[in-house]
Amino acid sequence: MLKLLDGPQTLGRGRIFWSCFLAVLAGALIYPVFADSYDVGNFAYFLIWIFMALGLCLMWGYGGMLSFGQTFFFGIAGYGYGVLAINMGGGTATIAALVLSVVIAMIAAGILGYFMIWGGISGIFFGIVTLSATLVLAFFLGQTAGPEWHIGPARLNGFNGMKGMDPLTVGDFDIEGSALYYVMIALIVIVYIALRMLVNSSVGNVIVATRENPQRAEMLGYDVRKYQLLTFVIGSGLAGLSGALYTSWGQFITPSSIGLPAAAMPIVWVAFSGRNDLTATLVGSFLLLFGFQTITVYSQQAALVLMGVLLLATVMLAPQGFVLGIGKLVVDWWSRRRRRDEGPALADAGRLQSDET
Amino acid sequence: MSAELFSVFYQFADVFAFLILSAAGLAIVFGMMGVINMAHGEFIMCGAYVTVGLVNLGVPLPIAQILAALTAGIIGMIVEFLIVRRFYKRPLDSLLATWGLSLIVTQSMLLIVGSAVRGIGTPEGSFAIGGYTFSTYRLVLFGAAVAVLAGLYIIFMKTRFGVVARATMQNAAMAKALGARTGRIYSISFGIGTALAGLCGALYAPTMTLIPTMGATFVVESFVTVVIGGANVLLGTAPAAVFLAIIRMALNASYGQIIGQIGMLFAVILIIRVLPEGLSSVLVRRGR
Amino acid sequence: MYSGRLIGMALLGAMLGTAPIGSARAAEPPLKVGLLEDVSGDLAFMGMPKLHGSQLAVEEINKSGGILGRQIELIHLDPQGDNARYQEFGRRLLNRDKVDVLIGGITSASREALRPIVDRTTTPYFYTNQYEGGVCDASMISMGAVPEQQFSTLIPWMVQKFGKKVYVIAADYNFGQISAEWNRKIMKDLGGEVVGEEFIPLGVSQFAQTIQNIQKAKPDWLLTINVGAAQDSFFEQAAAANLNLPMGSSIKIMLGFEHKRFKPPALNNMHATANWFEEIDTPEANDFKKRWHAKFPDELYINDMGYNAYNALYMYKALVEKAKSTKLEDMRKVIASGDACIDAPEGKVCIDPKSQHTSHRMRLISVGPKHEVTVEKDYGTIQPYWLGEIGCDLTKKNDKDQYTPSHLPSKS
Amino acid sequence: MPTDRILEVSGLWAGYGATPILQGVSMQVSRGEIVGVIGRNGVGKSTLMRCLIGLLQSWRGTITFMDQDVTQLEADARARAGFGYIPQGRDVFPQMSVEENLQVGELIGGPDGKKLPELVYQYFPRLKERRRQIAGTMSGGEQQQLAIGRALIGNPSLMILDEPSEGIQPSIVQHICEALKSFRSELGTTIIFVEQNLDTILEIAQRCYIMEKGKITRSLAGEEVNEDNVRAQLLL
Amino acid sequence: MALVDVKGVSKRFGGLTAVSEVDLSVNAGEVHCLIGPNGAGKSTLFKLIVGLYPPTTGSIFFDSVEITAERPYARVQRGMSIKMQAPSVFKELPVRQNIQIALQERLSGAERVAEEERLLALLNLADDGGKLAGALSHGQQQWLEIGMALALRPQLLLLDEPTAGMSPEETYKTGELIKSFNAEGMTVLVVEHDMAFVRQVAQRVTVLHLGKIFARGSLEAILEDQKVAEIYLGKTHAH
Repeated sequence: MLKLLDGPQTLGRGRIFWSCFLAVLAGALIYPVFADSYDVGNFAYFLIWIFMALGLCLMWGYGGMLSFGQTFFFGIAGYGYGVLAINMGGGTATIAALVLSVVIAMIAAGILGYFMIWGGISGIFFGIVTLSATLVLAFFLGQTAGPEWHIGPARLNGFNGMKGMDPLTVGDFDIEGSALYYVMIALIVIVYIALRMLVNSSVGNVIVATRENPQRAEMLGYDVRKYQLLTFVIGSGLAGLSGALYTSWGQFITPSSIGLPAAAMPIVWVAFSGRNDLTATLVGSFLLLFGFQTITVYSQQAALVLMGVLLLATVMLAPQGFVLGIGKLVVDWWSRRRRRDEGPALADAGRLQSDET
Repeated sequence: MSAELFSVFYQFADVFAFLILSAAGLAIVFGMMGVINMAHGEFIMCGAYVTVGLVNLGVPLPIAQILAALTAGIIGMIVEFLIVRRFYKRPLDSLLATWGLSLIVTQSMLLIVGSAVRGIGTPEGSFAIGGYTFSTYRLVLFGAAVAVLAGLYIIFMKTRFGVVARATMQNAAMAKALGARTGRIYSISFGIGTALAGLCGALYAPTMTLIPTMGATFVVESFVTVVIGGANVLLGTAPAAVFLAIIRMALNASYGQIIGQIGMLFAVILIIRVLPEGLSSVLVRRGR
Repeated sequence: MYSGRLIGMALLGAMLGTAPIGSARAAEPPLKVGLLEDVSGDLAFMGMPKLHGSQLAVEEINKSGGILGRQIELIHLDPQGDNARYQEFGRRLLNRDKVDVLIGGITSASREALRPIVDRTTTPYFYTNQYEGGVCDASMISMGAVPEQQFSTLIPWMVQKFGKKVYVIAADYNFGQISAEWNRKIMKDLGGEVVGEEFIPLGVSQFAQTIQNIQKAKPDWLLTINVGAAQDSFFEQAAAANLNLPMGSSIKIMLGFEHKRFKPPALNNMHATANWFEEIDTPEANDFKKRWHAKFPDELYINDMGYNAYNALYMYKALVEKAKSTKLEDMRKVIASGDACIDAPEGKVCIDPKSQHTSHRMRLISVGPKHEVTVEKDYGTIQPYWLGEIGCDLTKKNDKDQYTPSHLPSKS
Repeated sequence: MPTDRILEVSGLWAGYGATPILQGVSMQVSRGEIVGVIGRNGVGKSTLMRCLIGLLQSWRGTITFMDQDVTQLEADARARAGFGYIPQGRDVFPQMSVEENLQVGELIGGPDGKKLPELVYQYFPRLKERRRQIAGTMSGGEQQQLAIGRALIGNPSLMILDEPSEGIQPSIVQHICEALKSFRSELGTTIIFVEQNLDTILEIAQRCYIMEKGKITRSLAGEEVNEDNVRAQLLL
Repeated sequence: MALVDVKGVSKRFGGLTAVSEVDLSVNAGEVHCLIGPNGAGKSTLFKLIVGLYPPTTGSIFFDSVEITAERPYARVQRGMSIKMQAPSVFKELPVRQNIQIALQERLSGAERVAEEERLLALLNLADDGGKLAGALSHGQQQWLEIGMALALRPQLLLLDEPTAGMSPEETYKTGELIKSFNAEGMTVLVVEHDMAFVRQVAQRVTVLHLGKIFARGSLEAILEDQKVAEIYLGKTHAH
């Protein structure tokens, strides 16, 4: 099983990579000892979003499906957590609420995904359908301000947002601050490792094969639609996980977490980081979230301009993604040092597409 | 009764004009180059601001509107030259690049011009039919939408540029091998697309509040119109606008704006499900 | 073995994370005021005056010796109109910068985003907008006007002057829906008739259908509680269609200064009740306006939000100085005594002990064809009585809830 | 003869990705010649044609056309300099009418091109009948005539045809062959073509280059262009 | 007995009839060659058999079961496998992974690795396992794709121009490879231009011309048929 950790689908392998991984993990684990409790909580907050980024990376980078509506599942699970946590009562039941809300998001993804994938929707149309779905949900939730919109004692409360749910709790212990941080680290490690194993497994092989050439993959006897649906459901489940965690973190969720500007964010994170690799997405999303927050804190009104410049510069200068670009540079440098004669075959010199039929 | 009938037409014309004017520019850029221009709304905003600026300087409104469209077109060509042309082979990256551009433009406008600009008021007057009064300018907008469609029809079907542009759209390499300067065609098409966005802003400027993020109110409608229309601007966008306008108008009138909006998006999802390549895939009889 | 270490680490971290922080203070450190106002994004044109109002008040207070001899340090962060950022920055200000007071938020959603976070601290939070009312929360002090101050003055006047049939155009979210509810309640009491209610999704900018619906319903007047720049386009479009109906509102003119942004006569015949608008012509108000425009000469209009933001700091100063403490607990004792008052540019305002909302001097203003503003009626001071009436009493119980006419406190 | 040279290719290398397909192709064509390039599938004949028109940029080597070095020019510039290209599979613009397809070709001729539709219709009367038909709905033979007409309308000095007979009724192939020969005799057009059809080759080629594995290995001229020699190349 | 039965199948694209009323049966265990000049409709017929196109008319049977409406993957699972005309390998993935993707349904673990090595060696790609498939030469990509098709151990192997871009030696080796698999019981249907190759492998030949069956029979009979030679060389005017 452990062999699946390293494979052709993921950058970074071997002793050096895993030593770095363990060093970073160890650093992350002892970080709260030295850091301000606010910063620990803040880091935990960044980590919440990374599941959605990893899910999109799987769908877009590995599966070739660009969903513009990951916030649809984020919202379903986010509201789902709220409704369940309020209805089931606080305490340990919140853990069940978290799990159930992610399951609900995955069921929703199964339905929407079946509808799209079996309908042959692909490319930009895939993006527009998912975007439409998320906008419909946002509009719908926005007008649920009245007291008649409730599920059990949980009021949806329209644009002002749903609140009053407990944070994740075990017994009487609220998982917040440092505890939340450690839970996040553990979840990230689990999800990251699991995704690495998935993409390097035989299922992962089919997922990337479908991205590369769905027809060829089908001609090898794979019902590519099933694999696409699986990818979509997993990716969306991770968006759901982010949503449920987000609600639990702030004990609050509003339709604006589902609307258009929010929907664009995961795409920005993943594109910036490098959609073709999980590690790059993990690192890049964290850096970007941290960077955007820092820019917003210190540059006030110029923040959005700087973010725009950062994005523009990334696509123009590092089209594979910022982190992936740097990562590849490092890897190339290493391999060149180690085996000077064996050039990596990655660079494809200005390939011209054949225009013949 | 005729008043009711006219009012139904008026409402339809109003939604139709909004969809056509906001989508035409995006449709050309998407149809010709496969580029999704996320800064489309900002070109609309540019058209609106230039119009208002010029009117405040004493330029008559119609002239200001034409100049505004031209300005947006020229800026569009500059943007094409500096940024977009690098991404013709990477359409998803063009989406990111233009989105970055849109962030920069919106916020820079806020910093430079300020948050709110004083409006210029709607020209023309109003007229009454039955118990209703109507704004004449809304009919001007409808006329403009029809004129834009007619203009596009003439440009793309009747001119030499149009023939070559359509050829480039169908098979760029072959058009190039026949002597078409495809780079220039892309640049001009992008310019036309952004000029139409500018025109949209210019036409709606007198009727709207001007803030730097105003483009956003057009974006969702224009995107869905273009997408369900499919890649062919002339054959796709216009029927898509008719279709969406009817749905939206009917739902708006019967159930209010919120259902109108949700219903329109549902219609989009269903149409794409039935026609995964948009309306124009049915309307164009595909050869080969 | 690996997981064992992880748990060990977690426990260590948890212990250290919750260790007590910062006990003794230096003699005269500045008071930290955390401010969250949107100065980018859609709401920037409203957030900017709020930031300015706070900056002006801080400058004045610091010049006159600060609060209890301590200078004020204003820490402003820009949440860009994003609720998640409000939470992020709310936590940052409260937990990292450890501000003494938190001020800000424009939309009700941003306020609701902040409340759960504030509620878990002992820091007071000032919300400086007029809003749909009903928040019964001990951590929050509301500086703006609420429906009972605005609607119970405006609507009877409109009915009396123009007639009993009203058509409501409201933004389709909590503010619009709750305001519409208030209107229904008051109209019922007055024997009036709501001939139409239309809720508009945020961001919609085209109103041809709405205008026609209004004409079909033939109301005597319109209640316009549409929100945001896009929805403001209604006025221009209604004027172009020659709709020509009297309009009443709780948010227009004083808040979004539509009469300055639109070309006359789009806002002709608009009536609103307000505690503040820039055209108030009293010596106190004029003095205040002079100081403001001296510091911010480019300000298009000193709106109600900016004004309330300015007042909030003076109210905070008054509370701290009377309580001789920056602790919420002590400040609330002052509020409970009914003695939390300041002399504001509008006149004297006080905080109501039961609801922690502010009393206001309400005036009814009308806009003329050239967008000139006149005061039609001065109601004097109006109390924020509704929450107290329905059973919110923060001196006794902290509900932490938001009530509406259709969501009242459970009798217990 | 050298003064009459219209095209000179020397040491041309090109390929897709990192794979070289052309490995040092050299050839010369004189004004008014009809030259065939023959060889088995996959030796790079079509690639050579794409390289000549400029749809594929060469890695090394030079292409000289009418004493001008065109190696660095893009396809559109070469077209305007006098190349006419009829690709394999014809590539007519499927959603446009016959007339519109021809209009795209007029580009090359500049304003003078306007006069030429009648000329095209003279050689291919079928196209005149079908002027308004959408190209994608026509038969293969008609599409081929259109593709040739579209190149002809630009009045090219050099016409490059990639398998003009592929998948077409023999009677129409015959008609196309006649037309090509008339272009040469009546308009002075030089023609280079790739072909697998023995009859077509024997009917129109004055010379043949034989291509193997990315290189020109031999050439056949005059009497050498006979059934036995060509058949050997086609069937191996 | 027929493994594949194509009955009265036509395919039209717009105004073009690519395949017209074709009947074709491929017997189990044979190597059957489909020849004909370019544009005769051979590749289209292949795509109809594997299900990439739905036929305009007619029906297709595999192992006596009608599969006309089945999706391609289901047909592959029934035991057919195709190498397309233009190489369609997974260009951005390493060579070894290409093979793996084809093999993984049938084998796993050490068995799969062994088979992988065997195939790579068989295909002369043993040293290139780590290269991206897109970086291989045209001929190598052809081989890789043949290898992927073989990896499925199909009952029926469809090869569309398997030797395009190969040298005579490579072509010969490919032929031997196909024969060896045929000897193990695999049925093969090949589209090919290269007559030497056809001679090497074919047991039966069908000639397709302008979308119709022109002739069929043993290789010898076909080669002696003057009319076939004529259409193949474009000589027939008799229409």
